[in-house]
Amino acid sequence: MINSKAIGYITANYAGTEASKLIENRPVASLPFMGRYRLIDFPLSNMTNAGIRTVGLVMPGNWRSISDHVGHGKDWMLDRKSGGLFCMPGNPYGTTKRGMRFLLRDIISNRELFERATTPYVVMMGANIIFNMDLDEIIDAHERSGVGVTMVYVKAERHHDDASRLIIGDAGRVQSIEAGCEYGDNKFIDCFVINRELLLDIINNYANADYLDFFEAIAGDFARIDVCSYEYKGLAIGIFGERSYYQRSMELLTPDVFDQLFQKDRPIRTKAHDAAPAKYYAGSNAQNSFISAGCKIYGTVRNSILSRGVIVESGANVSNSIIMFSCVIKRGARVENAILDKNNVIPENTEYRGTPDAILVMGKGARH
Amino acid sequence: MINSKAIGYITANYAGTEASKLIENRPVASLPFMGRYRLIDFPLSNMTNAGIRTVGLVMPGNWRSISDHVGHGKDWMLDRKSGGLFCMPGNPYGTTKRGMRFLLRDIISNRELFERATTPYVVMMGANIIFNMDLDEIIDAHERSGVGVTMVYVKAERHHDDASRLIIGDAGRVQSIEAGCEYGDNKFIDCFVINRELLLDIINNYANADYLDFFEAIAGDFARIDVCSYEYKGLAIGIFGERSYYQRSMELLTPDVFDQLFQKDRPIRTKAHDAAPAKYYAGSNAQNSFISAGCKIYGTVRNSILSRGVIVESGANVSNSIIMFSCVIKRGARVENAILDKNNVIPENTEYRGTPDAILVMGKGARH
Amino acid sequence: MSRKQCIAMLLAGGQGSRLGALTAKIAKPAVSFGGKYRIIDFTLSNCANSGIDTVGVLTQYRPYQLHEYVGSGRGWDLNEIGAGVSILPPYATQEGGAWYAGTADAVTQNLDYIKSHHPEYVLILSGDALYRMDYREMLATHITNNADLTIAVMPVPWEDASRFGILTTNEDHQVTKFTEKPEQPDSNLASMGIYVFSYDFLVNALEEDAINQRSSHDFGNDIIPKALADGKRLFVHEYNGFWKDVGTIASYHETSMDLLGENPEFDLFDTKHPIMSNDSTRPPHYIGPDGRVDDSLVANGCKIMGTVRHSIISTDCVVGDRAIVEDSVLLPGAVVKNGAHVSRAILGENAVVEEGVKLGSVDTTKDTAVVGNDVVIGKGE
Amino acid sequence: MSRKQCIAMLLAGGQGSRLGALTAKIAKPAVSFGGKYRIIDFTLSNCANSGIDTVGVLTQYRPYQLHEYVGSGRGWDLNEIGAGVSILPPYATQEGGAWYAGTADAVTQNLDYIKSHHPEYVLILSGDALYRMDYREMLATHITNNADLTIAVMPVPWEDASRFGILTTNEDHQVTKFTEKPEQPDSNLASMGIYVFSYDFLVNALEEDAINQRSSHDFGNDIIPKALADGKRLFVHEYNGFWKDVGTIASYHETSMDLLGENPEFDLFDTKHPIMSNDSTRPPHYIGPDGRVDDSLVANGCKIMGTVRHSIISTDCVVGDRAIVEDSVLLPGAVVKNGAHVSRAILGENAVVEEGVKLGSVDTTKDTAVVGNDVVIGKGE
Repeated sequence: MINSKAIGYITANYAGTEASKLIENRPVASLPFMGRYRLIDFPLSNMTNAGIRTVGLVMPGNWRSISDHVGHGKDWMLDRKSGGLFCMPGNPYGTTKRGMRFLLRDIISNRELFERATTPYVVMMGANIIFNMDLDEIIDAHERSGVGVTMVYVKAERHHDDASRLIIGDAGRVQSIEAGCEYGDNKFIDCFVINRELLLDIINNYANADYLDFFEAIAGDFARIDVCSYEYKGLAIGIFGERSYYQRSMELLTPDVFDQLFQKDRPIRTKAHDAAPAKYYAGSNAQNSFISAGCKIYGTVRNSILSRGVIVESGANVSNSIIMFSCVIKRGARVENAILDKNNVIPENTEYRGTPDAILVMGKGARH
Repeated sequence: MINSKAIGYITANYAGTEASKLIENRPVASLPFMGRYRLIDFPLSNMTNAGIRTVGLVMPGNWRSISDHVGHGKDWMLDRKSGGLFCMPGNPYGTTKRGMRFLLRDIISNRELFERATTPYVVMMGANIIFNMDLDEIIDAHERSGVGVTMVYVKAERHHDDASRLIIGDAGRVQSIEAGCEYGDNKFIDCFVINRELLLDIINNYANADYLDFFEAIAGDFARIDVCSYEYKGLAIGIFGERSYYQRSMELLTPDVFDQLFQKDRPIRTKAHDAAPAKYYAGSNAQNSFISAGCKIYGTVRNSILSRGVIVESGANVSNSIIMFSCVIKRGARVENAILDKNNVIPENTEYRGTPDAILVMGKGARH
Repeated sequence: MSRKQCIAMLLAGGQGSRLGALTAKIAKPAVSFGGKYRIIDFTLSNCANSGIDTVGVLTQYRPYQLHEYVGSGRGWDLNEIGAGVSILPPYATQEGGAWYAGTADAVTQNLDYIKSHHPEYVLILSGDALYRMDYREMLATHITNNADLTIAVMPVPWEDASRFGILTTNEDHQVTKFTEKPEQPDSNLASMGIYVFSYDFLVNALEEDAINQRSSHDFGNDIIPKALADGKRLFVHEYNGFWKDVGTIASYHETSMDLLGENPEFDLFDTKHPIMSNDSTRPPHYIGPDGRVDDSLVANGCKIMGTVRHSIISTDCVVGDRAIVEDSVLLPGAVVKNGAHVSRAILGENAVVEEGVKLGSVDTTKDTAVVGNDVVIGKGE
Repeated sequence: MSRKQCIAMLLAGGQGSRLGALTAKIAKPAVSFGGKYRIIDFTLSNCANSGIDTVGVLTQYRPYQLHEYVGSGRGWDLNEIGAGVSILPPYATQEGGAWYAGTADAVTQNLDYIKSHHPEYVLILSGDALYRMDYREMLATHITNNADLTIAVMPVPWEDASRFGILTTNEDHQVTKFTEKPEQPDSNLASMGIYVFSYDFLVNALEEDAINQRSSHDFGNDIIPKALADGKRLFVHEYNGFWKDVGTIASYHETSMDLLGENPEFDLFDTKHPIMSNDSTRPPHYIGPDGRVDDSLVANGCKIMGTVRHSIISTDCVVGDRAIVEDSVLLPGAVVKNGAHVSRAILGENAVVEEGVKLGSVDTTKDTAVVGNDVVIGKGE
C-alpha cells in the first residue's frame, strides 16, 4: 500500500571533502556502485520500498549525471500524477564541509515540498551512507515515541572522519552531535524522521542561520525539539571519497555481506538497460567477482567488480579492481588494485597497477 | 513511424531582453500560454508530431519550472530507452542578447548528443517563436536540396526588434542575417535543419568563438556551408516580452487563428492534469474567451484567457485579460487589460485595470 | 515480496445492455460520464485514494476501448512495478477456453492472479456506480470484526427496499439474513455489491462454488447465501455518502444532472478525493461572441457558439451558432450544428445533430432521447 | 491523425504444446529464452528496430504472464500515445463470445482495431522464432511490386523443403504456386509466416473468409490459396539471415546453444539491432572463489559457486558448490544445489535440482531432459 504517513527528502549535492578524479564531473551521489547501481539508487529505493511516493531530490549544480540516471523517477515508481519525484535546485556548489548533508538553505528554499504535503512526517536522507532498511519500522518507532525528530545511527565499526557521532542520554534522547567517529561510537547515518509541522516551524524560525547544517542550526534546542535516536542493527556503508569507496566495495565481495544490501523482498531499484547476459568464452577464468550484464570475459578476473559492457580480452588479467562501464582490458594487459572510471581502454600488454594502500584511479576515458 | 532522419535540439535558456514580473522566476520558455500550455510545449510537440524521438533540451539556470512541467518527456513520447529526452545544462545566465538563441557554447558543451546520434540531420529550435509545423516537410526539402543548413522564415507581419531577418539571394541562399525585422522582411523563426556531420565540423572548428551565437560564428562562411532558406506560410508567433505576450495571446481569441495553432492531427501536447470540466453557474456570462478545465464561472468574462482553476465569483467582471492558474476574482471585483500571474486573489469590489496600451501585470501570488 | 494487505478485483465484464445505444460498441465501464471521465474512473480513483496499489480488472464484453483507456493504470497512479492495474480477460487453457459465467466465476478463473499477490484481504468491486468511498474504512471494519466477509451497505428508503438485495443484521452489525428483492423487507440496508473477503475464506468459497453444478457462480446468488448457511462471519459496513447507479439510460441522465447546480452532492471539484482519469491534452474550450452557457459543465476542446443550459458538454464537442442545448449530455466529440435544438437528450460520442434539427423534448414524462455513437441525426429523423 | 503507413499484428495466442512442460502454465511467447529474454522479445524488438510504432498482440492461451510482461510496451519503446502495443484477447459481443478459430480469424475479429488506425499496410507476424529482420525492407519490396500480399521466404536445403510451406515464383518473384509440405518440391523457398498485406486487400480477404463455412480461417491454408486462385498480386521477399524456430524442445535447446561460442550467427551483443526486453533490475551475478564458467551466458542476479560449461544461466539462478551444469539451459530462478550434476537439460523457472542429484545425459542420442516450472527434482527421481 502507498505510505500515507511520510514523504521523503534526499540531498544529492554533497560534493566531497577530498579531490578525486571520480567526482570531478559528478556528485558523489551519482558514483557507480557494485556494477550497475549508483549511490542515489539506495536512498530512492529505501523510500520506494516503504511505499513513499512523494520525494524531493535536492540536485547539485552538476546535475546532468543524476538527471540522466534518475529521469522522472519512473524506475522508483515516482513518475506520478499526485506526488512523485520533485527535482529541486540545491546549493550549486554542493556541501563540502564534513558532516554537512542537510544544508538549511536547501530545506528553506524548497519549503513548498513540505507545505504541500499532507503526511504527518518527513523522512530525510543523504546519499553517501547506503543501506537497505525497512523505513516503515523507523517511522512507526518515531510515531510511537511521540518525539519531534528521530535520528538513525549505527555502532561505528571504524574511525570515520566524515560522519557525525551522536551523544545519547536518557531514553535515547540526543544531547549533542560531534564531528567524527571512532569504533563503537553512535554513528549518525544521515537518515532521520521529523514531524512535518515541526520542520515548517524550524524553517520559519531559523531562517537567519540558513548557511548552517540543519543540525548545527538547531543544536541548542535539542531538548525542546525532543530529538531522539534509533539504533539500526543492519549494514550501513559510508562512502565519502576514493578510499572508502574502494574499501567498502571490496568488502561486498562476500555474498553474505552483499545479501544484506541486496534483498529480494526490498530490491534496490535502478535504471534498466538492455544489455545481453554476461558472456564467458572458452578459456575464461573469473572468480570471487561481481560481473554485470553486457560483459565479455575471455581472460582472467579475480576479486573485482565489473560494470556493464566491460570487455576482458584473452590473456588479460584484472584483479582487486573496480572497472566501470564500457572499459576494455586489451589482450595481455594487467589491471590490479585499481579503479577505472568509464570508457577506459587499457592497451595490449600494458600494466596498470596500484597497491592495496595506494589504489590507482583512472578518470573517465573518451567514448569509444 | 519513428523519424529515422533527424534528432532535435531545443534551447530553453533565452532569458529575455526586457525585465518583466512574468519572467522574474522562470525562463520565457516556461511562460504559461493559452490557458493550459507553456511555450516549451510547442517546439517539443512539433518534434514529437514529426516522429522525432531523440531531443536535447538546453536548460536555463532556473530550470525548476521547466523540469516540473516537462519531466522526463513522457507526455511528448520522449520517455524512452533508446533516445528520448536529454535535459542538458545550458549557459546558466541564459541568452539575453537580441537574436541570440543558439549559443555556440551550449552546442559545444553538449556535443555528445550529436556525436551519439546516427541520423543524417538535426532540427534545431528555440522556444520563443511558436508554430505548429509539419517538420517532415522541412526535413524533406532540406534533404532534396542537398544543402548544409536550411533556415525557416516567414514574411514578417510587423516590426520586430528581437527577431532576425534573412537577406536571401539566388536560389534561396542566405547571404546574411541582420538584427531586427520590419513588415515584409524574411523573419527567421529560430528553426533550422542542419546536416549532423556539418554540425560536428562546426563544433570542432569554431570552438574559439564559443561566446557567439551559432549564426554569428559562421557568418563569414555561409556560402561554403551552403545555408539555404525555406519559407513557412503558416502562423508563427514570436513572444519575447510582456507586450508581445499579451498582444499575440489576444489575437488568438479568433477561432480561425487559434485553429492554425491547435490542429487535431498535430496536437500540441502538454502535461496532463486532473481538473474537472469548467463549471458555469446559473447567471454566469462568458463570451469570446478561452476557459480551461477546473474553472468556476459565476460572474462575467469577456475577451479573456483563463487558465486551470480560476474562479470568477458572482458579480466579478474580467475583460481583455489573461488570468493564470488558480487566481480568484472575488465578488464584485473588476479586472481589465491585465495579466495576473498564478495564485493571485483580487479582493471583493476592487479594481485592477490597465489600458490597451499599458497592460497591468501582477506577479505570482502566494499559494492559497 | 512481503505480504500485501489488500488487493482489489474490479468486475468490468458486463455488457450494460440497459444503457442501450451507449454500450453497443463499448463496455459499460468505458462509457463517457461527467464531461471528461469514463465510468470506471470513479472506482479506480477510489482505489488510488484508498492507497490500494493492486487492481485486477476483469473484462469480457467488447473490452478494446476499456483496455486502451485503462492502459498501464498511469492515469490513476496505479502503475506500480509488480502491482498496479492488470487487465484480466477470459483465456484458454489446455482444456480450451471458458467465458466468465458469473461474477464469482470470473474471480475463480483468476485465482492464480490473486494467489500470486497472496494478500490478506481481497476487495471485490464493480465499475458502474458514482460514489466516493475510502475502502480503508471498510477494511478497518472487516478487521475489527474479524470477519470472513464484509458487505458494504447503504440505507435505502423503506419503500424502495424490495428492489434491492437486503441484509438483515443483529446489533453487532453481523449479517443474519440476506434476501434478494424481499417483498416484506425487515431491513433497509441494501448491498452495494462491494465486498471485502479474507483471503483464505475467499479461496475456499470460490473453490467449493466452482465444483457446485447447481451454482450460478454469482456472489449475491450463491457465495453469500452459502457463507451464511455455513455459519461464516459476515458483517456489514454501512455507507452513508452519495451513491448512484448509472446502469440505465434514466439513471445515467439523472445522475449526470446531479453534477450540476450550486452545491452538488457529488462534487467533481472536491480535491481531497480527486477523480483521476486518463486525460487527453486538448486546449481550453472556446466560448464565442454570442455564446451563452448557464448552469453547465464544459470540458476542454469544445467550441460553444450557441446556447447551453443545464447540460454537460464533454471534450471536443461543438455547439453551433444559434443552436440550443438544454438538460442534455453531449458525449465526447458530439456536434450540434447551427440552429439545431437538443432537449433532454444524450448524444453519443461523435454523434451529429444536423443544422436546424429539433431533438428531444423538455417533457419529463417522455423518455430521454438517446443517439448512439457516430450516428448522424438529419432533418428526416 | 494522418494515415499510418504500417501497423503490425502479432499472433501470440497459440499454446505451443510442443514445448511440453515449458508451456504448461504460460503462453509460448512468454517463455524465457537466452538468459534474460522471453521469446516475444525478438519479434517486438524487430518491430521497434523497424520504426513500427503500432503493434496489436493477439493472445488467447494462458495470457496473464504475457500481458504483464508486455505491459504498456515500454520495454521495447512501443508505448506511444494513441499507438504502441495493444493486447487483443478474445472478447464477447452482443452475440456472445468467440474464441479465435484460426490465425486469420484472430485478425478478422480485430478488424475494428486495424480500421481504427487505418494503415496503408498491415504486417502479420508470429512470436515464436529467433531472427533479426528490418521489416522496412520487406515493406519496400511490397511497395515496389505494387503487391496485394508479400510473403517472407527463406531458402531451405532442398532435402528439407517437403517439411515447409513452399512458394514457387516466376523471375519477377511473383508467386505462382503455394504448396504446403510438397512431396516433390519445385522450389526451396519456405514461407516464414510473415506477411505484408495491403489494407484494402486484407480487409476484403478476411471479410470473405469469415463467411466461408468451409474455411479453417488460417492464413496458410485458406487466405493464400484463395488469393492465388483469385489472381491477386502475391510476391515473395527473400530473407537470408539467421532464422530459427524455437517451437519444440529440441529446437529450443539447439537454438539456445547456437547463442554460445566465439562468433554466434545470432549475436545478442549486436548493438545495431538491439534486442530489447522488459528488464528486471537485479544485481550483477556473483561468481564464487571456486566458481568456474566456460563458454556460457550468465544473467544478472545469479550466484555461481560451482562449474558451468557451455550453458545458459538465466536471471537469479543458483549453481551450488561443486555442482556442475553443462550443455544446459537454466530458466530464471532455477537452482542446482551443491554437488548436483545437470547435463543436456532444460530447467524450468524456479525448478530445483536437489543436492547430489544427477540429471540428464551428455549422450546426444537421448532426448533433452526437461524439468517444468517450480518442479523439484529430488534423489528419488
